[in-house]
Amino acid sequence: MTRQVRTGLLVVGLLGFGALLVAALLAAPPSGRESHPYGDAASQISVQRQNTPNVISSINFDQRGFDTLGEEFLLFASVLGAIVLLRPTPGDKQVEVSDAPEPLDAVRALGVLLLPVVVLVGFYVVATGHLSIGGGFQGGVILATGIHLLFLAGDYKALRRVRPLPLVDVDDVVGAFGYIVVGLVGVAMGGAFLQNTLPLGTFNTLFSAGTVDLLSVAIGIEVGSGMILLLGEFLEQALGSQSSASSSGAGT
Amino acid sequence: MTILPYLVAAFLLLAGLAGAVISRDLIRTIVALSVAQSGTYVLLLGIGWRRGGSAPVFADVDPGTRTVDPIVQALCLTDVVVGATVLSLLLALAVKVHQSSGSRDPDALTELGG
Amino acid sequence: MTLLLAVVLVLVACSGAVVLATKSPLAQAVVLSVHGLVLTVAFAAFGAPDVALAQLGVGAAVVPLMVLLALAKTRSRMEPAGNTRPRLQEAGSEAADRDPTDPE
Amino acid sequence: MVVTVAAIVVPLGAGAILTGIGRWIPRVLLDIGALAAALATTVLTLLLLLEVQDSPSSRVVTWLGNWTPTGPPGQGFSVGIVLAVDPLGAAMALLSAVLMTLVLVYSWHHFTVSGPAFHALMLLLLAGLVGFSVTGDLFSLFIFFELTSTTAYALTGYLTAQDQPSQGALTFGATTTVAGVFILTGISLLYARTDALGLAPIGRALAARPPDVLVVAAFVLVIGGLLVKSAVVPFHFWTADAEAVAPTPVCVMLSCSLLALASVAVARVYWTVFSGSLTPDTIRGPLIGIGVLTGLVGGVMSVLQHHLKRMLAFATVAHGGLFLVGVGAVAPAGLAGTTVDALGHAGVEGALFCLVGILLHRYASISEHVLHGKGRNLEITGGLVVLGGLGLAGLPPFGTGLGKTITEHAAGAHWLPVIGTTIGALTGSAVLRMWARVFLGVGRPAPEDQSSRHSEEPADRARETGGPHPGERLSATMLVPVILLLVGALVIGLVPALRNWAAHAGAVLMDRPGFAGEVLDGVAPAPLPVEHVEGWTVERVLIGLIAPALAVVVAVAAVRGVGRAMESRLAAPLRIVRGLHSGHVGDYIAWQIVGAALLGGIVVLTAL
Repeated sequence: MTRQVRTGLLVVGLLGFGALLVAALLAAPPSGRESHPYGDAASQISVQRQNTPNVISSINFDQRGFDTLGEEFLLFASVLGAIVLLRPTPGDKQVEVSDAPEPLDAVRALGVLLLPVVVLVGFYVVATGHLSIGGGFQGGVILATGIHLLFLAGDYKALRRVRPLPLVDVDDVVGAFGYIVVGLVGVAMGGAFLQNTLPLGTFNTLFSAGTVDLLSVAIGIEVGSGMILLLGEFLEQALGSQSSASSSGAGT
Repeated sequence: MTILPYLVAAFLLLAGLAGAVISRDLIRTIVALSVAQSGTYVLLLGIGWRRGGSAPVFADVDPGTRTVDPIVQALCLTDVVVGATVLSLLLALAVKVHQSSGSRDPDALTELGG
Repeated sequence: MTLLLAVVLVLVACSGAVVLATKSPLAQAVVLSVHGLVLTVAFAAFGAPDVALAQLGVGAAVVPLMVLLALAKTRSRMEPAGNTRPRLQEAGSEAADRDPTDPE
Repeated sequence: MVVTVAAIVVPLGAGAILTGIGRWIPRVLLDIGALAAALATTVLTLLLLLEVQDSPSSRVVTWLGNWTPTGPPGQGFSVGIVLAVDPLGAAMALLSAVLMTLVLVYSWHHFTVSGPAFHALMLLLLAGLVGFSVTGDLFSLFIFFELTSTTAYALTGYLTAQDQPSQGALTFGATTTVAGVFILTGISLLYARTDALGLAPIGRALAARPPDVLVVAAFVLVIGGLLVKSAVVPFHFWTADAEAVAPTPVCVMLSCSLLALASVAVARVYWTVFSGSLTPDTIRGPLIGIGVLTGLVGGVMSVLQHHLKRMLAFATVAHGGLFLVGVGAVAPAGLAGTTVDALGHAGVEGALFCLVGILLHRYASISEHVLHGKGRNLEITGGLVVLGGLGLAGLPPFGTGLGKTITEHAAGAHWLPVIGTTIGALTGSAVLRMWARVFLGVGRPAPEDQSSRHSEEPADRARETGGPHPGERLSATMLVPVILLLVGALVIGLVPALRNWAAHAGAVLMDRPGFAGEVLDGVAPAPLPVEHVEGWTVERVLIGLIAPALAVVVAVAAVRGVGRAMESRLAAPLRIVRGLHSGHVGDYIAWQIVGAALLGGIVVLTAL
């Protein structure tokens, strides 16, 4: 199709589809409504029965923990897929990584100083996800981005050193498999898969909420290592290897 | 106000899709898809919003406090992370396409026709 | 609070539109990061700090960075042949976000 | 109860473990590990099917995390997620596990891989397929949809040496990402209206009030997203691009498992969620119409291909259209037709893909032009191709033929047998023509396609199989799965109990009040009437013979060049249809939007 035809098709489609979508949204209960029965029930159960102050964590790691299992493996599969796709093919030659041009000293210092702080914050956010804002997803993302501050500071070689990819690789598997193992704890204790059978502890203390925190840590490991692997692979691609097979494919 | 989140969501969704269609660069297509995805986040949170509700975290507040709907937030949270990894996979594919064909322009990639 | 939310939502729509309207792919990656930040604020205004925290890392940092790196990787091949030596350096500096709008 | 969870968790866990240890173990252990996991999943899904059959209500309901619903009957409510397995769900899970086991055996010899990623991704795909068939929650359906998408397009792009895989995988990935956005938007709309995510509670809430535009839009978004996976016009474009370049084992999983599962998911979501609001009459016309259009487009496109995997991919699209016709029949017999056709088609199409894979393995090409006459001394392979081609055309007693005739009768329209025969004849003739040229070497070599031309260079296809192996003896690990698949397709058409079982399974799937009552209130549903579906009769066998006969005639004509005159007369319209399949991401997304708009417009007219 030519560009004109494609654009024409798009306009026609968007008019119809957009009209349907907007009409449906106007027919939906307006934003800000008072009644949220499912949400309120989830909050009540989270706080009163499961000793989990952060309702989001209770939903993600307890009430609807199965979704999170699926999400975790979705992430696992994406990371695996991206690595397979970006992996150098036999035609590629590895080029020794050269550091990007010297960054400002201040930038570098800031990056190096911030690194431990951010990593610490990441661990904290993962570990206290059942209590306050945070959890495995957020903490994992913070960890991964934190470590890549080193890259922004221009010290790619240092980044390569502090980022032992094989270890992260193992973590990726541990996070994914750990979630299943914690889920099986419920079965081992005579309950259902992913049932929160551990002692629930005292409300609003670190060791409470049963398996919520364990699952959150598993997700934290998975998200953190998955994102590190992803960014690592993209960095290696952009800076490290260079395709020499390119000329043969071009122009076909 | 009560429909503004919906309209913004619909706008992001439709504009993102349109951007993906007319894009002449595979990476722009993927960026446009991520804008469309952000529309679904706004829609979810808009649906779960409660006027005057606080965040559904009861660490420092009374258990009886009115909060916004936590369910949509849980859905949205997981989706933000997973959406990003799916985009990364698409980006990896775009890199690969470019590596072998030398172009990011979908108009120039005609090997798979007919 | 609702006024703030309304303002932020309009900003979200605007930043989304700017992302789509931006022609240069490199500039687009930067604007995408801004869009991610605006979304973060919107999520916080919606009473969703958990989502906002994840979005801050993913939408404002990880995704734009990956887009930049993908651009750095794919751009090198579009340059004329014989210009291969310095391009690693360039790719590095480009991805490092020093001056992303500058084409060379 | 435990079995359902285990059937999902075992392949997931095995995928994770293989990724972890795969780097340190030799290929043979990797193969054994993956095969063991797939076999274990097969056994588990078989146990699940038996458990479902034993249950008086024909369902096995598992509340994960033990969040069993509370509340008075009729208002049961739970915050958790439910796995609700019915006979059709269990059968589809079993189909996926069996196919996965067979293709892993097949790829033992066929496929050159390094590292554990291929095996791990295949197992994760299997877990996604099982979860997709058994979940009773709309959001986890979406999650498993995404899991199957992600693994599938990563696997499609697996062979990264050439440009085509990445390009086909990218169009596949982009269209399924858009489909994911559609489904999520639809789920959001349903949540705004019903404050629920489970199939059962949403269905209950929607049934309480008359349909409006929100329900229609949610229907279009969710079903439209699922239709991308069931490769229905105009959402089908990714299929040929992805399968043309995907490794053979992945093609089998996409064509034979994913497509059938998506069609069943369309039926499941409609019946459990929307049927209380949008009456069956409102969707009957649209679904049958789309199905017929898909069948014809797929059939014509299949004949036009000379790239063997693209040819088979379009044959899949054509048969996927027939599956949707069965769903659109909105009756247990229709779903029985879809099920029998899907199972039979899985056998035939899976075998054909594997046979093409054998050619690829030997000659490092899948172009009909290049392979001309190359298969002269491959008598066994050639014979099996003929059998597959006739099976694709619906030759009695193949399951494909039986499923087609049940579908046509269930859908009711008297002109449907003509359509079914046309589709069978077109797809069958493409395969038979290919056989005549490749294995007999008759006629002039086939013309070259734009797409097949690119897969000719010797180095090209070698990636998948590790180079051409012309003189090698045919390995048993490659041949046995093919034979098993073909025998399976025959058995499905021959066992009379199967079609009545399938009709009962369809009736269970369609029983929305019974489903909601059992899932939410723990109340056993009222027993369903026994279904009886007519199987092969003399008349049906005779009609069933027409399509294979026509396929032979058309194939002979094509090889002799008779078709060329006709083709040139039809050139303009054919060129337009071909031109629409442009391989352009933007085109495909545009068609998705247009398709959703059209579906929405039609359902608005019929329902409101």
